[in-house]
Amino acid sequence: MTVTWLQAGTLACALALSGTAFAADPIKIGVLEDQSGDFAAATIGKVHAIELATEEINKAGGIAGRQIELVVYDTQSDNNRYQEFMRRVLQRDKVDVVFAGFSSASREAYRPIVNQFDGLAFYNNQYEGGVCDANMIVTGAVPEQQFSTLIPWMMEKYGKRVYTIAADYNFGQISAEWVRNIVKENGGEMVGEEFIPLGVSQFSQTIQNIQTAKPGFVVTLLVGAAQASYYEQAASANLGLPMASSVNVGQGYEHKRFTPPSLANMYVTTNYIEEVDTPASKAFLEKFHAKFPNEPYVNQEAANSYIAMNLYKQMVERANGSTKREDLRKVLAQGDVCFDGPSGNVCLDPKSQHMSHTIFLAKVGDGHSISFPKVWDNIKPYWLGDAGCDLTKADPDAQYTPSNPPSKQ
Amino acid sequence: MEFVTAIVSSAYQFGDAFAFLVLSACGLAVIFGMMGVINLAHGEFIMCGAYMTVFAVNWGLPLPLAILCGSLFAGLVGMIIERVVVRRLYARPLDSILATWGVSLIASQGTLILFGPTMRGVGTPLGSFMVGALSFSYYRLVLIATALAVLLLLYLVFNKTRFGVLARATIQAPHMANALGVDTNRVYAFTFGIGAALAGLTGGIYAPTMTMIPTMGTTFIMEAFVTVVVGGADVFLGTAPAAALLAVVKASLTSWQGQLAGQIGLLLAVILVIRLLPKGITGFILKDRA
Amino acid sequence: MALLQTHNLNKHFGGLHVTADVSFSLEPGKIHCLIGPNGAGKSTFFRLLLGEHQPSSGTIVFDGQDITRLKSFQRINRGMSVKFQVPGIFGALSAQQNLQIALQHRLDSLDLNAEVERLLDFLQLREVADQQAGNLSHGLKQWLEIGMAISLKPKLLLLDEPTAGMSPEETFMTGEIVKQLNAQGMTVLAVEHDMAFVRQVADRVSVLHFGRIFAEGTIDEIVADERVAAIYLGQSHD
Amino acid sequence: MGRGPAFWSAFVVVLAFALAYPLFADGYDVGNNIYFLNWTFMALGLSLIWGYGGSLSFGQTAFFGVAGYSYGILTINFGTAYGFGLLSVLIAIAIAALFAAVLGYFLFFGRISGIFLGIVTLSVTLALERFMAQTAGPQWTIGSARLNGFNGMSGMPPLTLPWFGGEISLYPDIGLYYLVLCLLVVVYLGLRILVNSKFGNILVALRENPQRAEMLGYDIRKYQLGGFVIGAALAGLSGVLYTSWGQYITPSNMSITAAALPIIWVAVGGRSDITATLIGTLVVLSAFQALTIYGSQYALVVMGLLLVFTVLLAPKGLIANAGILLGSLLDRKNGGK
Repeated sequence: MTVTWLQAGTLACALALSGTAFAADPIKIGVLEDQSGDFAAATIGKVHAIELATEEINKAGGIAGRQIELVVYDTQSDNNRYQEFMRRVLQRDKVDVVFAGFSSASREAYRPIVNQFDGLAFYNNQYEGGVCDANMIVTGAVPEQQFSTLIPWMMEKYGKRVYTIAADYNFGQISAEWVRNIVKENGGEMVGEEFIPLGVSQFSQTIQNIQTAKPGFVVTLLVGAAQASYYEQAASANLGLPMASSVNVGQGYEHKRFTPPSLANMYVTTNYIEEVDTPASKAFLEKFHAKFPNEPYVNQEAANSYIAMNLYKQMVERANGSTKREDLRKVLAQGDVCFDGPSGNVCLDPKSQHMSHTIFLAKVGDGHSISFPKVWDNIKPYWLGDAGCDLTKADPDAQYTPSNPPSKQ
Repeated sequence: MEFVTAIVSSAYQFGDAFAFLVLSACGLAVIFGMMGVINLAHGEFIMCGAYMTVFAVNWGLPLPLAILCGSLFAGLVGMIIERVVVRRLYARPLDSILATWGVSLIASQGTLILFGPTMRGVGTPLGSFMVGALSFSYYRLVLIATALAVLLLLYLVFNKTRFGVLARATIQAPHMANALGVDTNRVYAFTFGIGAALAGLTGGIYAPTMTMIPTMGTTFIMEAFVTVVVGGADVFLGTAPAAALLAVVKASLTSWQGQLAGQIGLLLAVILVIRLLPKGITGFILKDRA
Repeated sequence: MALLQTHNLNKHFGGLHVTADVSFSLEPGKIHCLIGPNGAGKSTFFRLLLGEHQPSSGTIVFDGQDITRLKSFQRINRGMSVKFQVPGIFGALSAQQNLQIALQHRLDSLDLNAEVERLLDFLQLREVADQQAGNLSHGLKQWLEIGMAISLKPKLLLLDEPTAGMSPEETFMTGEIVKQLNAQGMTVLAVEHDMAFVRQVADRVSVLHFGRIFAEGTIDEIVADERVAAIYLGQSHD
Repeated sequence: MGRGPAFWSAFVVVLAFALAYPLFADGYDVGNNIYFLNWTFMALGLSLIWGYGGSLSFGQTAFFGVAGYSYGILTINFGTAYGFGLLSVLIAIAIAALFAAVLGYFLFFGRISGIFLGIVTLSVTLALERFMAQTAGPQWTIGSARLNGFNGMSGMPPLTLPWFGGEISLYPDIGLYYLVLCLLVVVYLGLRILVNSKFGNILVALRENPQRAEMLGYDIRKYQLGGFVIGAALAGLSGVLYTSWGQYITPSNMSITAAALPIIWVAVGGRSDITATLIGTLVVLSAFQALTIYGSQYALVVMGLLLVFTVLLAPKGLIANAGILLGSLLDRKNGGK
């Protein structure tokens, strides 16, 4: 936080410095995000956060004296576009690093290409976890960070009977697996588990199945606009059960978009949302709104993107201005690449190249106001490292899941 | 009591699935069945009706009027598109697929540009009722009633009104109808408008239960096409039994094995129907007449 | 033995009987015309012969074989051929290509070109050989289709109103073509309205009325038949 | 189009340019053009099915996907050694063709045609997409290949050729460019021969007038099925090339958007001629990409407008209509006829 105030205070100074910074070649950063199509709602903020960070960093003299130049393409929520543009930024625009991707499918689409060209990509998104790839740095939260906090807390408060409804794809399946395991470890019982195909928007039967099973709370891991219709339908059928989620509010700001009280009594673990009531968060939000007054909401992915820019700056500067991937990974391997950002202190884990987070438990009230009953500091992305992924030693370029872990040598 | 609950629950689920299939498909079926045009902008008409409904509610109209408003607006847009684009393509039905696809691209991205990636919806009205230990939403009953009303209305319009008779005549023998002094262009425009308005109605009536985004129409598309395929070309003969058949399949499988089974069941039903009744249920009913 | 024979051929759509117990026999080597007022069931009878409709009951025997359940193309391959009322040609292709496609079923490339040339001359289509068939005059389209139909060297040629829309000269020309084909050994069954044409070509005439064979004989016998005159007169009063 | 000496000299010039292209283009352009060329096979197949045979099929992407997934499953399980990489390409295409044969049998022998054929093939494609999208769970594995649901399958090797004393992996670079170009030339010439053959004649005949074609003694169902399967095999070839190009395939390659794209390419180019289809596909692909790069959020709107205007103003397709216009201009210069 002190850093940002200093920056603001020394704006004039920074502008003067920037004159010299222009002398060096700029550092090119590719940005591939979905500014149109299905995912636009949650991702436009990421691009804005990157633009905000770029402006700040450039005003403060750039990265190691070099200005940042953004190369932005709209990937239209289309996997093919990711493939086309990932090749373009790496081969034609010759960017130093890429910030790319919202959906896991888009990440998997571009990852082989990043590997082919041996580039470096930041994936600034909460996801199902498990990517063990030296070409990737992930700043979003992963299931162990969100569920090892959320589920035991919920079970303590609302009892041990748990019902999961999850989107029937990778994120939902893997998250549900995490929930199942954590419920079992804590002596609870899964009274139901239902996977909803993507694009399904009608939930009458599901709502009845839940009523029949009588759980203490429902874990909702629904994804996409169609599935989000569940909340409205559950409220109108007067289901009245508390909900736990890792994906709502923090990403798609459903509490702002839906009519109260459809999301009331939902508990979400997120690593940032704009309601977070710390001075760092407020300062970040103020800067964001100063630059983008019409921004509908600043979500966790926006914060993660902003943090990622600053982490990248730090790594390059500590590598004496080198943008080579191996030099940066040597810095990363020291294990102390950390940043005091809008969500508190975060650090990159050298083994998995994922990021630790402050996890906020957000509760949605009747009028869709947000309160924070609990905050956990410094929750580490432990699973990949424990399971045997160690990028400081080997680079398998793979994505693992709890049921499909790395084979131990 | 438990028995009653089970009966009510099954009926409710069947009705809910039936309503969704009928309402998804009816606009598409009218335009396809009556005009032989596959309208790939069907989802966008649904979206259009939904957005208009939400706007109307925000202007202070009560929900039923707002839905009507959404439906009429979608119908109007449909007639304009028919006039500007589709009309020129009746001789080339395959090309109309492309044109309506183009329209759908423009509509969904245009909506994103104009109104942003998402919009606050309106809540579902009417609350819920209890049967045994289960609670149900009243609004779902409204959906079921609407589906039935739409089927009845379509039957009346196309079989009992002057317009309906003219429309059927025009579709079967355009030259003949023309020679008899029917303004065939107007008939086509109205038929397309009715299809679009039905899509708009679907959008409007489902708007309170769904998330408002520019691509919201796509969630209806698959069900719409499946129902039309199973139903065959004739809206009146095909759509209702097709929706009923599929609703039984979907509701029973969903309650038995979850949503995925329901979806797979739908697809298997389609494959079976293609194999056994290549011309859909219409073809089966019309077999003797062909 | 008859080349084509139908036994009690029935077709009804719903409650409507379009052909009723049609028993009909066609002698080889003859030109046989089928006449009758509109709605008499002539078209349906043709469609039954061609396999475009399945009969509700009855059988069709062609060249000694029961073809009732055969598909259209199988009947064609047993020696039938047809010329439709509305010229059935391939509009986007040239006249020459139309003939090629018809001929290639029977011939390979070398003989094929010679035969195409022969047909172009025979049907006086030489001038328009390279024009798109869809752009030909109505009469030329009719002749082109006759050319396609006879490309198959059929035993039986079915003609559905071959002179519809033709000028008297064209009609006469068509009649001469039909007679030449018959002289080469082709049996012909034609549905026709134009009585001049019928008189010009027909060895034998059948009258279809309300889905039944109403009368049969030479053209003179039919013309002399008062009942036949009555149904045509009745028709004209409608 | 396509029989005179003018055509063949143009063909040689274009081919010479295409062969020389990597000499003066950078790596990105070469790789990007491979990507474009990958799609052309599917478009050519559709041109055969739709443009020549008159059956509008939305199924091309289904066969594309089936072949792509098959390639992935085969190579992930058995690797690419001993020429198996190449063999798995062929097997994958064969599986797609077989799938098309079964589906096509139901369709054509059930006498489904016209616009209804479009709806049915679209439904099958969407069904396949839904099915593949729900294979995320750990139970959906074939051998060591995880289908991996919506996120798509990755980890398959690039196209691998057996070679003396080893094998070559073809990443999107000059080698792969020449291979794909060579395939394209072979397929293009093969299709030219096919459409000018007796088989091609009958395909066009049954597009123009199926009843007449049948009444010439042709079992049109067999010819429709034949065209459908050949077209599907070409879509399968595209699927394999695409999958090995990006080492990735997802269910969204079979989505409604993806299914409509080949139809757009073919229609905008001109469906009733494979040359127009080929040029049109490449033009539309690069135009859409350029629009996305420079047109920001208006790209999709412009694409939609382009489509509507093409259909309304140039019904035979932009390339085909341009060809006709050029032809009539030349005629006028030569004094006309």
